[in-house]
This record gives sequence, structure tokens and C-alpha cells, in this order.
Amino acid sequence: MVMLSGIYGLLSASFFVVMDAVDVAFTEASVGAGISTLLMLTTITMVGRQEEAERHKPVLALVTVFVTGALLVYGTLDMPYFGSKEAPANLHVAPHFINDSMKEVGVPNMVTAVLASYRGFDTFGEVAVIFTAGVGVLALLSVVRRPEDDAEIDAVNDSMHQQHLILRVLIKILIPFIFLFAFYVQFHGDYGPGGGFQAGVIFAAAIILYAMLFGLSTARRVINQSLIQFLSAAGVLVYGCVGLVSILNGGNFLDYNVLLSNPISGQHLGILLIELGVGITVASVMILIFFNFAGRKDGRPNDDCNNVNNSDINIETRESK
Amino acid sequence: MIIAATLAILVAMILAISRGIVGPTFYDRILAVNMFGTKTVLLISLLGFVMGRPEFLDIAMVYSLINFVSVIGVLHFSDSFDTKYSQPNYIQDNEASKEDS
Amino acid sequence: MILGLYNYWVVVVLMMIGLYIVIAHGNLIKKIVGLNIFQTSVFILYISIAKVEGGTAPILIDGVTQYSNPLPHVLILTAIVVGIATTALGLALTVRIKEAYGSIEEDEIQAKDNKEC
Amino acid sequence: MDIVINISSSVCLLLGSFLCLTGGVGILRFPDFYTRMHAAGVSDTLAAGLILAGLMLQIPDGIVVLKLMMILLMTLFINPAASHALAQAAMRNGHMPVLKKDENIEGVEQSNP
Repeated sequence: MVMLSGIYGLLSASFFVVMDAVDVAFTEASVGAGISTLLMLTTITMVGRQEEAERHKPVLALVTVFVTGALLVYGTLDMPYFGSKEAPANLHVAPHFINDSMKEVGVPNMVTAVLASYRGFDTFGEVAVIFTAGVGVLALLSVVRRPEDDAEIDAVNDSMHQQHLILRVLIKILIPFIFLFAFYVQFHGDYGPGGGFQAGVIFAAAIILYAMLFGLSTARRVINQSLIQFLSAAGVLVYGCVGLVSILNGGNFLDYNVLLSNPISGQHLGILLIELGVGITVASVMILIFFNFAGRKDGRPNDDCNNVNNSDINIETRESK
Repeated sequence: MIIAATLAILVAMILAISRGIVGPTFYDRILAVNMFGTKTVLLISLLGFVMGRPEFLDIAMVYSLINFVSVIGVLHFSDSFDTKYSQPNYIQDNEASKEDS
Repeated sequence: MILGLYNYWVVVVLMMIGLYIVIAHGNLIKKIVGLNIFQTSVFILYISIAKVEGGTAPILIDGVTQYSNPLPHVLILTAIVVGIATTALGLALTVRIKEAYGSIEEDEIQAKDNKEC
Repeated sequence: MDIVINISSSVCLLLGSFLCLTGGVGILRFPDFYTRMHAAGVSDTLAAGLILAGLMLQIPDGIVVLKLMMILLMTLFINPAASHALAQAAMRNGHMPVLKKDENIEGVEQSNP
């Protein structure tokens, strides 16, 4: 089931490519296919795979779904045709963004221009939401790093070394390039697809890869948990501070024109700083979420949920018989 | 020529998906997903050429990376619940080899 | 041509699949999967609205005047990342519910709640 | 010179798509997991290489060729490693190849449909 949801993520990303939404495809590629599958899988290993055989009220649910669906399809009859230029969504602000963003912001990637400059305040809110979600996961699942971890690391490392040898060597080679690519995506976001959100997720993916192959405790020794917590707040703060500085310079909140004497280079600087803040927050929140999920799984080997887990039968293989 | 390659890849993707749905084992599904991911990378690069916008290549690169991460992740986490409960008919055949590992 | 509306129908079908999963399954993880499918259908709705016939990706290059609408792309880009963050929060809640109640089936959780009251 | 490049690119693309198709048929028709993995892994890597090489020949732009090279390198690194990890995990968890057809019902069903 989860594997198919992974395919679903891949498919929807290729769909976005066909629809010309390069940036969205980029994000969906990194998030939908990778991180969400991993999180689902971690949770499933924690809570067990059993499910009640009988559905509750499938008839009622089906009726509801069909009625709602029919109403929605009826509602679409008044919608503009697919790909039409006269659709209301394409008439009001979009031509302004397309025609004037180069003059006003000076960034060829319109998505970045709209994201960081025209709708900067909105994006600030989104980053705050991500930060809050990270704090929520931390509050729900946080595990204390035990002192005996250090002693265990070597033992775990030895036992895992044989089976992961090839992968480990490969990862050691690949990780610097992944980081390099993440930085490229981060700072090339003005000119091509990319930006803070995508770069943050790629960065987190590299660290998650490392944590999976070298063990969570090793990864935690490399990247301190309190450092990540600090960074996830610092990213939001960087974003907010850019806004405050622009107020101090006499503009509106997040009005980058006043950051430097030349409005265009002010915009460039503002967008760069803001994408940096976004990237730091997204990367550290993703790492934080993963560490806490995986730590929860490793940290409580003997409690109830694992016993339940051991006693149930693998649904997927049973179905396939 | 590019169009032909795109079509071939689409057909291969459909075949891989049907293997992913049919199963029968967990590993078959992972294999299908892995193959699907590789095909998607190729598809995106080809689409970039079809549409004349080479920006798509960045996405293809991210894809190959994330595909790897998710396959490794799935294997990593599947170990914890699949070690003891693989298919019964395989267990009977291979008691000895399991004890070795 | 009424077939020109097919993008909305795809969205409606996906949305209803998601809704059905959320309503009909008692398993909390399946509910989250359903919510994710629902969410993706909304993404597809926005992106398909943004597509303009003959337009290309909204990155300025010389010699092209027709671009897709960048605004929905921005909205969805942030929505995807926020979506994964909220999904993670939901999964974390599921894990805690499992630890507290020993089950992630809606009915069993309610039954336990009623017994304690 | 142009014609040579065009023809070689076409040959690469066609060979690549042919391999893609064979890989797809292989993953669907082979009897057990390891043979399927052989079909998927081998044909995937070569097909990816050929298609990317064909694309590289088509475009003179430097940065695009560089990106394609990076994708090719990633594929060459990652694909065999993923296959290796998959096979090893399957083996470690007691999932053995089908050696004789009459031992395993599934294998018979799928090899003689």
C-alpha cells in the first residue's frame, strides 16, 4: 500500500511536469515521493499493520461520495475550459506578474519572484506553519538522547557494517555531491526551478540517507539535535528579521526595495536571504521530524506496541496468496 | 525519435506498475517502484527535450536521488517487520540458510 | 465542447476516492492516506487551472511570450511542503494514540473512551 | 557530420527504448523475484545510459550536456546499488530463488500461463 502511494507521488510529479509547473514538480518530486513515503512507513512499523476486516458503513459512504461527486461534476459545467487563456484565474494579477516581474523584481523565475517578493508575507506564514508542525512533532514524539548510546554505536556499527558495506561506501561518495546539488538548487532558485523549499528537502534527504545507513545514534552524534532545533527557529527568525530591517529602512514589512540603494539589487538580496531562511527551516524541520520518528521507533524496543507488532501477520503477503 | 522513446518508456512504466500491483511479495513491489522511478527520470529528461525547456533536467536529477532514498528507506524499515514473517513456504525451504545469517 | 472540462472530472474522481477512504475506513493511517489523496487532487485542480494552451513554464526566456500562470504554482508549492509537515504531525498523533490506547481503529478508541467515562 | 550524429543519436534512443520494453516485459513475465530483478536491473541501467547518451548527442549546449552527464552518473551509481540492497535484503529475510519449478506453485503458474 505504501509503495503504491510512493508511485502515486512519482506519478503526480510527472503530471506537474506536463503541466509546465516546474517548481511544483520539483517540490512534489522531493517531498511526495521521498519523505512522505518514509514517514508513512516508519509509522506503520510502529503501529503495526493489522486492520479490521469489515468496513463500517460502505453503502452510506458510497452514497455520500457519489452524491458529492455528482454535485461537483455538475458544478464544473460552468468552469472555464482546460487551458483556456480567458479563464478568470489568468486574467487579474497573473498578467501583471508575467509582464512586470522582470522590471520590478529582476528575477527570471516568476515563481520565485511571486513566492518571495509579491507574496512574501504569505510565505512567511507558511514557514511559520512548518516550524510549528516541527515543534508539534517534537512535543509529541521527542526522545531523549541516552548516554549509553555512545557505547552502543560501535557495536551497532560492527554488526551493520557487513550488510551495508557497499551502500556505505557509495553514500560516503555521494553525500558531498548531494549537498552541492542542494546548494545549487538553493541559490539557483532565482534563475531556474528551485529555491528554499526544495533545497531544504534535498538537504534533509541526504542526512536522512546517512542516518538510515549509519544508524540513528551516529547521525545524532554528527548533527546535534539541539543544533537542529536552534536552526529551525533561526530560519524563521532570518525571514522575520529581513522584514524588520526593511521596516527600519523606511519601507513596508518585507519590502526589499529599500534594503539597498538600487531597488533591483535590494530585491535580489532580500529574495536570497529569505530563501536562505526558508531553506534552513525546511531542512531542519524535516531532519527533526525524521529523527524523532525514527528515534521513537528505535528507542522503545520492549513496550506494548512492538509486541502487538510481532503478533500480527503480514497483511500484504497474506492478501497476495 | 524522442517521441518513440517516450512512448516506449510509458509502456514500460505501465508494465512496472502492473507488477507493483500484482505483487506477489513485498520485494517485488519495491522492485517495481524502483524501476518505475528510473523510468520516470528518463521520462522527465525526454519531456524536457520534447518541450524545449532544459530546466526539467534538474527535476530528473532530484528524482534519481529521491528514488534511491525511498528505496533504501523502505528496505531499512521493512527489515523490522519482515525479518520474521516472510512467506511461510519460503521459511520451510530455507531454515538452514536463515540461521547462518 | 464539454470534454474540455475533463481536468475537473479527474480532480473530482480523485477527491471522491480520498473522501471515501476518509469516511469508510476506521484505521487512522488509512484516513491520513485518504487525506493525502484529497490534498493532491486539490493540487491538481490548481495546477490544471494554471495551465495555458501553448504556454511554457513560467521562467522568463527570450523569444517566448506565452507563459503558464505562476500564481497557482506558488500557492501549491508552499501547500505541498506545509502538507508534508501537517501529515507528519498527524502521523505523530497516530503514534501517540497507538501508545495510549493500543489501537488505531476509530471504534476501539471510542469504546475505550466510553468505558473510562 | 550532422547526419552521423543524428543517426547515432537515433540508434541510441531506439536501442534504449527497446531495452526499456524488454525490461518491462521481463519484470512482468519472469517466474520469481530474482529473475525479475535481473530483468529490471540490467535493462534499466543500460537503457538509461543509452537514452541519456542519445539525448546528449542531440544538443550542443554545454550545461545541458553536463546535467545529463550528472544524471547518467547518478543512475550508474544508484541503480546497481539499489538492486544490490534489494537483493541482499530479500536474501537476508529468507526469500530464496525458485530453483526447481515443481517445488513452488507460484513459479509454475507464472512460467506457464
